[in-house]
Amino acid sequence: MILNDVVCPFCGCLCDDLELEVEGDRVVRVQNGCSLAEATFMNDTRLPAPIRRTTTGWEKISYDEAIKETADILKDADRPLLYGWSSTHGEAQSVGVHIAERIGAVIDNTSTVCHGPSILAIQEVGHPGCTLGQVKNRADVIIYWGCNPIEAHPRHMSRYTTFATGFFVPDAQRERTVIVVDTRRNDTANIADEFLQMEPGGDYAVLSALRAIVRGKESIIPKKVAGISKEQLIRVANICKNAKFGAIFFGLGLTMSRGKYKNVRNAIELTDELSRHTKFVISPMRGHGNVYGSNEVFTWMTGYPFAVDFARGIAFYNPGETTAVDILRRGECDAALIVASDPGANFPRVAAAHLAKIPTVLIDPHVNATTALSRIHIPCTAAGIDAAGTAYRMDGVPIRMKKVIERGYPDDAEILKKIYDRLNGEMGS
Amino acid sequence: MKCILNTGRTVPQGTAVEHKGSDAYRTVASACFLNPVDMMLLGIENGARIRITTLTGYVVLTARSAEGVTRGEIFVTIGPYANHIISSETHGTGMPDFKSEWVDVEPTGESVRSVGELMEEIGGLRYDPE
Amino acid sequence: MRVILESKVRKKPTLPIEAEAIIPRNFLKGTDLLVYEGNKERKLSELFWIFVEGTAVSPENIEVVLKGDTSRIKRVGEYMDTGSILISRDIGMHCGNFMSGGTIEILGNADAWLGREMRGGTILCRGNAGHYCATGYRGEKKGMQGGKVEVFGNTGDFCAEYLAGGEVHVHGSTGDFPGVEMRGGQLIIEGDVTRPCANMKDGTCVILGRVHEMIPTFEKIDRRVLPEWKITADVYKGDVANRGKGMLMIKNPGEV
Amino acid sequence: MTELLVKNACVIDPIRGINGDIMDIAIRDGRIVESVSDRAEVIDAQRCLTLPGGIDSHTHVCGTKVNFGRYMSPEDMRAGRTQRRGRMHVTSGYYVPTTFGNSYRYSAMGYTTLLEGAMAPLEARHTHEEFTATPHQDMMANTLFDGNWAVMDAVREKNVKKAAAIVGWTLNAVKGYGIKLTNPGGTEAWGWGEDLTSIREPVPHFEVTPAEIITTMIRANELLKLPHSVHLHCNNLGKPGNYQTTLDTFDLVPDLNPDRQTLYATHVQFHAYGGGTWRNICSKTEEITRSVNSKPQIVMDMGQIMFCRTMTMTADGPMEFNLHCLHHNKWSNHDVELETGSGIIPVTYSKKSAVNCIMWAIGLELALLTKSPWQCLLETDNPNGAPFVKYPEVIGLLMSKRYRDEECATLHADTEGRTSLWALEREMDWHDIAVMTRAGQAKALGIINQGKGHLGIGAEADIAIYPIRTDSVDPAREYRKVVEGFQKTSYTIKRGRVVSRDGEIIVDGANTTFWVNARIPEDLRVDNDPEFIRRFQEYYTVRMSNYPVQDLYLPRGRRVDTEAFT
Repeated sequence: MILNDVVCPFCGCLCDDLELEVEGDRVVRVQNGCSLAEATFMNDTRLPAPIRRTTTGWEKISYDEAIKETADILKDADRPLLYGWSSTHGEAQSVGVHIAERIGAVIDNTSTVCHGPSILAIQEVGHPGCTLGQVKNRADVIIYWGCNPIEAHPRHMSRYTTFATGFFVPDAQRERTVIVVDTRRNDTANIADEFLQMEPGGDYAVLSALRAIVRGKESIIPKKVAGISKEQLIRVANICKNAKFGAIFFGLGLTMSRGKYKNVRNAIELTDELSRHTKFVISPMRGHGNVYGSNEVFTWMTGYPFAVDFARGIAFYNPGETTAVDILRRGECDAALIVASDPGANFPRVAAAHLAKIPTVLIDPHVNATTALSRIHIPCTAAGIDAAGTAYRMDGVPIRMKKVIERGYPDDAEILKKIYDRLNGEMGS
Repeated sequence: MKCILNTGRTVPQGTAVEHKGSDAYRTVASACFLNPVDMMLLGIENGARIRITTLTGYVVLTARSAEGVTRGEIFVTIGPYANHIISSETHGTGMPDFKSEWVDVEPTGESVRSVGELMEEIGGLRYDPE
Repeated sequence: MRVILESKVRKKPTLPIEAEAIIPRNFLKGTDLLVYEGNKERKLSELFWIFVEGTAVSPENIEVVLKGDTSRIKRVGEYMDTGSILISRDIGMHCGNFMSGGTIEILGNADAWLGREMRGGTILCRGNAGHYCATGYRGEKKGMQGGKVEVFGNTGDFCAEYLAGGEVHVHGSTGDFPGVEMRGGQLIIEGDVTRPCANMKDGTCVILGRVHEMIPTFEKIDRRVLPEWKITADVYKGDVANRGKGMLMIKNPGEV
Repeated sequence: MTELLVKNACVIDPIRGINGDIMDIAIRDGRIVESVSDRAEVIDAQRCLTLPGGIDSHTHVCGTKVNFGRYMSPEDMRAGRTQRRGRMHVTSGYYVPTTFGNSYRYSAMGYTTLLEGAMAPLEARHTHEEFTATPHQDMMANTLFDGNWAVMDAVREKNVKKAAAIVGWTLNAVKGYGIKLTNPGGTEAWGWGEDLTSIREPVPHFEVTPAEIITTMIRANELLKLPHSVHLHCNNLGKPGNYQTTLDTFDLVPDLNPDRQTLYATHVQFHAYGGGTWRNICSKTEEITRSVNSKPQIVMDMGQIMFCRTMTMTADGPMEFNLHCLHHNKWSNHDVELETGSGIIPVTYSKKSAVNCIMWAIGLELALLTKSPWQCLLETDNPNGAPFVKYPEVIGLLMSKRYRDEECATLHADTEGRTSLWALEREMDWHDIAVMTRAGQAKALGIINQGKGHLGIGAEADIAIYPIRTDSVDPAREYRKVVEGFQKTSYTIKRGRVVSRDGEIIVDGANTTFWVNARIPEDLRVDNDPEFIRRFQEYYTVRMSNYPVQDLYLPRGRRVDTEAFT
């Protein structure tokens, strides 16, 4: 069977133009997708059934048993942590938030180690942005700052920017100027019209210098800023000011480097400054397929995009204090529920190690590094493969992921709902 | 040799990300890209094993030469190998220093461990699907 | 009156305690206060041995003394307006949030967000302070607006972020980005810093130690003798990346 | 079968011409009926003021832009926090509360139906997701067409039918309720960082003017037989001297519909400014209301501002940027491809600001100078002018000259000379307020025959019982009692169920979303038009097949069918 206009759930691009050939419970061909999409659909091996760690190894258990034990672990915890959420759909995320408020947990999503700093920056200065189609149809200047779309978002350039034909930019490759700022000359840099190679950690200084130049204060800028010549900075500032429509895309190069959210804030303030001269927008290159959706769902339900602490009954938010890595690092939490993510692989050692010290339950379709740190691993559907649901693209456009095959697993929203119902039953109102 | 550790996503890492037990994943996640000049200074060839040490601990990786990496920097894909040595300090922001950890790089004869072994080192227990 | 709270040994010593109830005024009516340990409400007496010495008719005469392991206790002194608190060892996060009067003295180290959004009163920290010492809350335009925070050791990163009023005096060094987004008040750092006063709009910062990685968008406008500190300082205006009207004075500039 | 009987209710039901009669209301299975059995549960209203459930015909509570307002405002989330309690979920926020916060607070004030003021079609799914998390109000979504490329092409071709067909297809696809135009043409110009300054200025590239967009859409709206009229946020919002644009716009509007207005002009306070700069801004409400008083085809709402800290959010991206340049606080902008824009900035309305005081006076003047309360509805463009929890204060001000005088005495000294509020003696009565907060909205939105806005037999049993005795309270003197009374109902009944009791929510909600399906003849349907499809696939970044909002996003959707083009 051929399926058209399928949504790839892998990265924040959420490309929705894939063509899939399906035979029974397998995807046998992926067209239009990048290699990440191909691997997502075709190389999808699962944990067959729920497992529980014993003193010596692992044993299979039933879903009912796994759900009951999970509810018991959460019910008794003094400071449970619910983490993950970015590779599943909004329906599961909603239930997750309800569980968190029910049991007084901290709930955090993977943006905490991804674009959490971007959120902190936006909370300080806002976010002048747009949907990706605005960029595709209008932008004549594209800046990739601290990101490498060729590796991390392989179709970003062909669908939305450099190589995409837009209404006002019919000859994209000729009409768009591409600027890349990075510490490494990566593959994306190789196709740039301007490449600014910067010393590691120099983002903030370079952004400040560009802002000052745009404000007409170039006289005080030193000859070199973080390894970039003043001439090149002035040239780039002029390209930006003379753009008809400029778009900055930034990645983890800004959010993870020294200064973290201050780098992002500075990039946003540069965008703001440029908006006084021409049209300029800025957007984070969100990673996981539905990480932005987890921010959206958390926000409308709790008021905060990530790192929400319900310990006091109300919602409290303070990244650095209520973020997953910090809570694990300080050894605060005494139980953890991990959904659709892999902190075992993605968290620094000390934080990951705490998961092995406490009862940790993992709900995820795949065996991953966190499996080894868990007490129970409950397999479920993978959103966008054998489960449908809502995801939010990196620019906030909500897209319905499709169910393309049936593999006989329960949906994670359904597992979570059962846990929630058990908790409600046992804890009363 | 003192270097700054940079991490990031790559296509091979992305395609293997849901198969963390696989050899393919071990190969991509444990690759450490260095500037060729730095490799020369360390006296190592492409494919040699290197030991990366921080205050948090150490990990053994496979050296790969890459022109695009500046001298004094090493690049490792986001994942359990890099995280084995990254500090969990977040400077009050929730975000660890995934791109600015100072590390010590030296050649070694030790072998590259599996993801499962890394997890067992921090208290986990490997699950091997039958 | 003196109230001595000595922390009891806990089964899970790493669980955070939230104890905004610990302010002098509250002890006028007794010690029957509630705090939170993780997500559970606890009586103060479940977590502390409580000793009360003497009596008081007004809160300004109440001194609260914290003893034992208090490093995980958050929000002590929040909204405090009078009286005094003495902490004999380390204290957890958010000590002295929104404080408007009285004195808090910490003999050990303070964790992050010491004196967050403070409006008045005095905080003395004899040891080191963590990140975000004397700052504000996420998204809020103004950080600390009044009072004084004095740290005798070092502070972490983002010290005095969004400082809008009052004085912050660090005898030691700070981490990265002290005085970032400053828009008023006075920041004095006797030790070394990196990237001071980035994006500052207003206020004054004096640095007596070495400056690493000076932000490139500060304009040197003067050299001046500061009699108060017995130094000659380079005077910068900035941050010109912003509408900077701030003043940054540096003795002995480092790598600029 | 569930039955409820509300006894001894002092009912004001303007649509049925009832004004303060003491009567019983019988309810069975969510609807109002002649009588119920003696097994019915009984509520004694004790002669308190009983109105049809409140209806907000222009509020921003759900969707991309609202949620971004929350996302960027952790400082606001510290206000108004409540714990999980009984049936109530945790809430946070004052001017941009969480969905549950909005829903509970509206419900406590007796509101049972809301029209989300602006939904970008491309992001409609988001709005509907939040609707399901706003459980205590029936919802409708105004759908944005101000910068819609296909519509502008049809306008340029002077093809009203095609414009109508595009609107019809879009409303069906995104489950929208009506046509919203926000700064028509201006949001497309903002795609290049520009704005339009008059309704005769052409949109870059598309070569159509706002006036042409507005008149075409008015005709398309009536061709489609939509229950609501075109819902317009005029050009030049918030600019001194903009009243002329507003008057010019009103002059464009024909009288095409006998059952309701032909144009709904929203938050007109922001569009009634004289002068040429912020220094000489003044009120032009006399001119605006003179126009409206002579044009029954126009209904407006107030857009009242109140003195507080709040958040402005609108599809009018260029206006928000101008405002940002004045305030230097945080600024968000979100342009939506081929459709519209949006902007968000926080503001504080202060009595120390002459401009803010004049704005405050203008809103009240609009209501007081408009002869028919059916033509000037009460709202604050929540949260732009103030969060909706301020409505009771607005009611108090409209009902009491004394309250206004007391407030006026505290305003900036320049206010009196540049407004006419001081001279206005009018004090609105309970009936006027009932019109301005529910009956007028029901008529304007075209939902009377959906059983909204009245308490006639067959109507939906959405009822608000306020702890106010109209026979003993003199609103002119005892305005505090009025304000308090409207802040918290004794009972809010939604579709026959008590959902809120003295401000406490006591059940999980189950709302309905109304949407319009205009049946369009096959030969006119744009989804059969290869050129429309080609342009869609080429210039949007989502596939046309993935654009429509699936029915499952509206678990209790209610489709309103119309026979278009007949």
